[in-house]
Amino acid sequence: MTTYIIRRLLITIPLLIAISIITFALMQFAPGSPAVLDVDPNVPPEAREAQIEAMGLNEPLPVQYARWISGVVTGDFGNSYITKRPVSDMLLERLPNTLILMTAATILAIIIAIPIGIISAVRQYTKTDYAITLVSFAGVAVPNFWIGLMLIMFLSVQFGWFPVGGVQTLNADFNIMDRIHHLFLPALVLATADTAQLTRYTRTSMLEVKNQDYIRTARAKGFKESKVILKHGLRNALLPLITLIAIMLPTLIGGSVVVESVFSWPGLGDLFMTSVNQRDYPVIMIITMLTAVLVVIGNLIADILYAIVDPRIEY
Amino acid sequence: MDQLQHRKLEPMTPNNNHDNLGKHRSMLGIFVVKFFQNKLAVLGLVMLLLIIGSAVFAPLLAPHDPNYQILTARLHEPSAEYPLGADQLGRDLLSRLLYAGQMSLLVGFAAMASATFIGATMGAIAGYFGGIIDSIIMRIVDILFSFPNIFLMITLVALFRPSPFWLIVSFAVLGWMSTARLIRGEMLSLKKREFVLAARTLGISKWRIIFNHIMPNAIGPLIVAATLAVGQFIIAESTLSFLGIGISPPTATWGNMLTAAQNLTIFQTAWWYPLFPGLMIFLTVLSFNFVGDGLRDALDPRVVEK
Amino acid sequence: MGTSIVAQNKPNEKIQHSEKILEVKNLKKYFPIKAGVLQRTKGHIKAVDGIDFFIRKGETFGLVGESGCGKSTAGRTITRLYEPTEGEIFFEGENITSKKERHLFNLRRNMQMVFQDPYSSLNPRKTVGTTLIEPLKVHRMYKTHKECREYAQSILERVGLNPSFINRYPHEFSGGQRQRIGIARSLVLNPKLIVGDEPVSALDVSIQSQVLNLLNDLQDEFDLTYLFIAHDLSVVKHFSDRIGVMYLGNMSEVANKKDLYDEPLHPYTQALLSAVPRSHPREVKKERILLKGDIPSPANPPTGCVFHTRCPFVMDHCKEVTPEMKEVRPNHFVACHLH
Amino acid sequence: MGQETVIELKDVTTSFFSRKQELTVVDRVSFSVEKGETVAIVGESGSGKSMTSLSIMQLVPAPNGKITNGEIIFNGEDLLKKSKKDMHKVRGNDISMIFQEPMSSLNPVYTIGEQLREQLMYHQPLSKREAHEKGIEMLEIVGFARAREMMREYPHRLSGGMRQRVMIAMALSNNPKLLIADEPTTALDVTVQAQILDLMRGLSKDYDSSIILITHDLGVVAELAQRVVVMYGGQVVEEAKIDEIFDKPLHPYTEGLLNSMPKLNDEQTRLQSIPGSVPTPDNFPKGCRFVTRCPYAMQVCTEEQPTLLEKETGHKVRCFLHEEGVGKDGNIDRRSKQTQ
Repeated sequence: MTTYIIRRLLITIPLLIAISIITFALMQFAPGSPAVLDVDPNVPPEAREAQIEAMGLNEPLPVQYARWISGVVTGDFGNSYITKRPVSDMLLERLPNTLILMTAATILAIIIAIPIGIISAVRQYTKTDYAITLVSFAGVAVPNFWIGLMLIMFLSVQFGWFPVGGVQTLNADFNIMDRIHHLFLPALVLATADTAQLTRYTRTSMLEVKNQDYIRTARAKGFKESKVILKHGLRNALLPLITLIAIMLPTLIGGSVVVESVFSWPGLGDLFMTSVNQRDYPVIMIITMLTAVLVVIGNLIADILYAIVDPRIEY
Repeated sequence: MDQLQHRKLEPMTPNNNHDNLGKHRSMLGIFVVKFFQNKLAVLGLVMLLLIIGSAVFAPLLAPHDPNYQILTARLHEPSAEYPLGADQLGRDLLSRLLYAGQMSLLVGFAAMASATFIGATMGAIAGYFGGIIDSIIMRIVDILFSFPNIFLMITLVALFRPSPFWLIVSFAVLGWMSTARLIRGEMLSLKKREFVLAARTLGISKWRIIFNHIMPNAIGPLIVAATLAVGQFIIAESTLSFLGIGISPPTATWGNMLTAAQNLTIFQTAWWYPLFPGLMIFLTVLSFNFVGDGLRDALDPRVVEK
Repeated sequence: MGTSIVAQNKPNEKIQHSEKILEVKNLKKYFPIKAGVLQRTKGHIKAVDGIDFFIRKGETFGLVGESGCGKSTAGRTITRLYEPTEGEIFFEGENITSKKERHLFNLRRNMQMVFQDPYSSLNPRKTVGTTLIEPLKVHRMYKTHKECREYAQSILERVGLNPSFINRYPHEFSGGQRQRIGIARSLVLNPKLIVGDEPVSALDVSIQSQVLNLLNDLQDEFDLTYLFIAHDLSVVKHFSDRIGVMYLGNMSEVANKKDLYDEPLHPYTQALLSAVPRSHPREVKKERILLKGDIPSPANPPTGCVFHTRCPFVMDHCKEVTPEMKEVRPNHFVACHLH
Repeated sequence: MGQETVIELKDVTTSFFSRKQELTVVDRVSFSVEKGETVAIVGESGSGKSMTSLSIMQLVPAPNGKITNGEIIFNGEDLLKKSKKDMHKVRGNDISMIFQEPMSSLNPVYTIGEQLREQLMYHQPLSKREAHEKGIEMLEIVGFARAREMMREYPHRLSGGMRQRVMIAMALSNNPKLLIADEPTTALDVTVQAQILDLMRGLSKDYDSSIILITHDLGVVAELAQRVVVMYGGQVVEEAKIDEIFDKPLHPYTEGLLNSMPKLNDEQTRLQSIPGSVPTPDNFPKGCRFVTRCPYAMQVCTEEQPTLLEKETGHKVRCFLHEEGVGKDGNIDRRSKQTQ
């Protein structure tokens, strides 16, 4: 097992290096040389040149990359071109909000999707199954920003049930109920697509398991249908879903950009959009890199978990 | 009884083995019948034809010029003159909605075509040749899959060149990986099927086997994936446009119409305005998914074989 | 075909002196086991680990063994679907072991294969006609499409199918009919040797006998030599002239069918034959030799004689020294230290 | 003949329903099994033999499959009249079943021990410890030398033969009155098959078990069975004691089946075979199901279905050749039939 984890970790390293190179290259090739933007435009051209030289921006790209990446590895993410503050500080302010949102959405997706998916599979070809299938089709097809707008328009603006945006009531003291009140709609919207997707995967997985020979064996042993499904079916059906939760991670992170923008949720996605509009390259680079690293780690955890849970996999 | 003991079963002769087969139906016939038995698929197809038709014939169908502003009609309610109301600049929403469909569908189809082409080629090469070529292609796929798609798309489009063409290029470059994985998987499994081995023992050449024997069997999953991809690209385009980075006004797209509608006053007074563009995206993507799902069932060779 | 059953006793003596159409010498096929970060080869599945045998023109050579013994791999390596790891394959005296794919073109015509699974062995997207005509065109057997089609129809008729089925797709046929199509496909190029890889094991008993009879008839009519791979000992015995018994990638025994069944010399052959269920409830079977344990993994076969872990007559010697194939009686080869 | 009937099927009919049609896969099947007897149901794919066994267990795949008619008398009660709840007490307890695919019939995520204990504790008031000991005992009975260690193993670590032994141990753990074995050796190699057949023969002798053996392999039948039920096209076409089936089969299908089997001790150069292929339930001929492949087919066979008649004591056959009142020309003599 340990060797497997080590081996799996080793595979991850070249992947991370490739990710960092791509991120770096992308920013270098973007029009409007990013470096120049960081230099005060009011100083005379000769002084600017000197400044660029002093910052090492005339050095060959590999050297620049090496400097950047060694900074990233040691936690020095550089400063924002716009705010001039350390990028790491800006991230730390925003990261908790995004993590809260993502965690809430994940929990929501799992507690809704898995039971519903199972019910759908157990009642295959009934009205319940068709209804669930139809709703999950809709959940996959609906654009999340629009769902967000609709919820804000009807539930928040017209009915006044929920706040329009933000993490908490402005200038109020910390209050857990207030936080949850603010969290509910964005988390729900962020969870929509994944809930629908996960429902369909759970259904498929359960249907597949339902036709396995060992389910027939369990029935032949005389077990009640509920025991057959919950004891013998569920565990087998849920195993492949571990990997799916890792697949959900990118959509969750990606979705956070949109949801945070719609709900004015001050998280990483929101920061990313602001930075893109301001061409704040150091921030864009770090966030892009960070999301990719999160995805890679998510996959890593899923793989290792799978290996632990499934007795058939041996290392 | 005694008579029976003496008679022996006769050996089979080739001619009395002519079993009757059922009514002959071609592959296409079976596919069509199965597809049209699927109610959701048919519904999706009908909706899709209506949506595509309305976009194509937008100039004939639109009651107004989509970009003509009438100040007195600002946020006009739905009425005979403005069937779906008017926006904050006094432009007819129905007309804008119809024209917006052109752009969304164009981007969706063009991105699908290019991404499918790249993906299928890469996947076929990786799957058939294997070895080092396979490893390289699949590592590229892994790397690109590590980035949550939208981040790279936003970066590519916003920082480089916000134009419809560049949008399509970015979608193609960032959207081919799942097709590649799919086709590679199909290649790997089909390569081992006995009918491919049989083709090899018959001396049929490698390329002929790939294109004439393997590909026709992989075309089903490819069509399904491509259909579903159009919907995904339409969502991606509208998301980017909504965020203000995709297609910028005055060209109408369903996404950027919603950007303009994201406004407290509109939320309070003109609920129809943000409702319809989103509904169009939703119905379009839903139709593509219904059709894709119907195709998946109808094209599944396992169902035909058993 | 007449209605009477003609006992087609094969001219055994003639076959015994006919030339060797196929000869296999020390054939090995290893599949690499890849593992680790760099997918380096960590070991080998020794699917076929040095087998020797030959087939004479016009005879049927049965290759028999349990699952995982390498019989199918051997068949596929001989037809060069797999690259041989070591050893030599001679077809009509010509060494074909390392011929490049494009030089195999003429060989392909002479050596054909019939596969096990009637479902996966036909391309579901192609009509019977396309399947049969394509090789004729590739090999330029006929000038016009019409001639190809007519020939294909005549072959269909010959394997007992209605020639008008030529435009049908595989899914319209039953398992037995599909197997006939597979046989038709192997016949179109007029080959000399047909390798049958478990051609009847997926079929129902009543269909199995039809197909076996068909193969028998075709052998005389088309002057065919068969390499018949199967796991069912009764079928192999019924169908073959000479038989090779494989165990864990090795050949244990090769003999004429009568010698092999009447006087099996290798302990594995003895166990295998004793395990076959009786064909009549009152049939008195010889003492059943029950083998203990399971077949070892071909990735890590036992040293010495590969059968020593399960052999009832195992000696110390067997654990260290690999027995050589010896002709202990005329035309009766066995690889066992007892002989 | 035994003294005590363990199970009796009367006119059991099972159909599959689709939107368009009803396909009858088990058609009025009747037979019985005596105490200590092994009855083989023989047939090719599509004959309805497996569906018959699933019908006894009431495990016909829902919702499309339904038992539409008949009685299954077990312990003096009709199983088909039992409530769902009562059937749970019968399955795995009074009647158990083993299946063809040992590789997939055990749950991959639970150990052998868990699966054995589970079955014991579900039907018997045993503590976990008692169930564990009993499980070990069962594994020893089916020939595991290191039964205690085997309890901790996961199924994927075992070979096919070992898994089938575990299945047998599980099936026998609650001392069932009837064991249904559905192609128990088909997926196994011949040497392993010999081991399993030996084991089953020994168990049936030692415990006086009643077994329904479902198989397509007449060799397996010859090894184990005392009585044979031959099925074709969802119907019983012949039923007789084992020797009679092999020595003087009455139904042309049985005869054809026996003749198409290659035999190890026989020097025939040509097999006799049955022309054509097995009809599928949506394609059954109107008259006798075997008529399209029968060498003795007569006019009447294409028009009417023969009935299953007891020709000699304990030897039943469904064929017009053996029905009285069928003339040489193959026409039914109506009068004589009516007077019957």
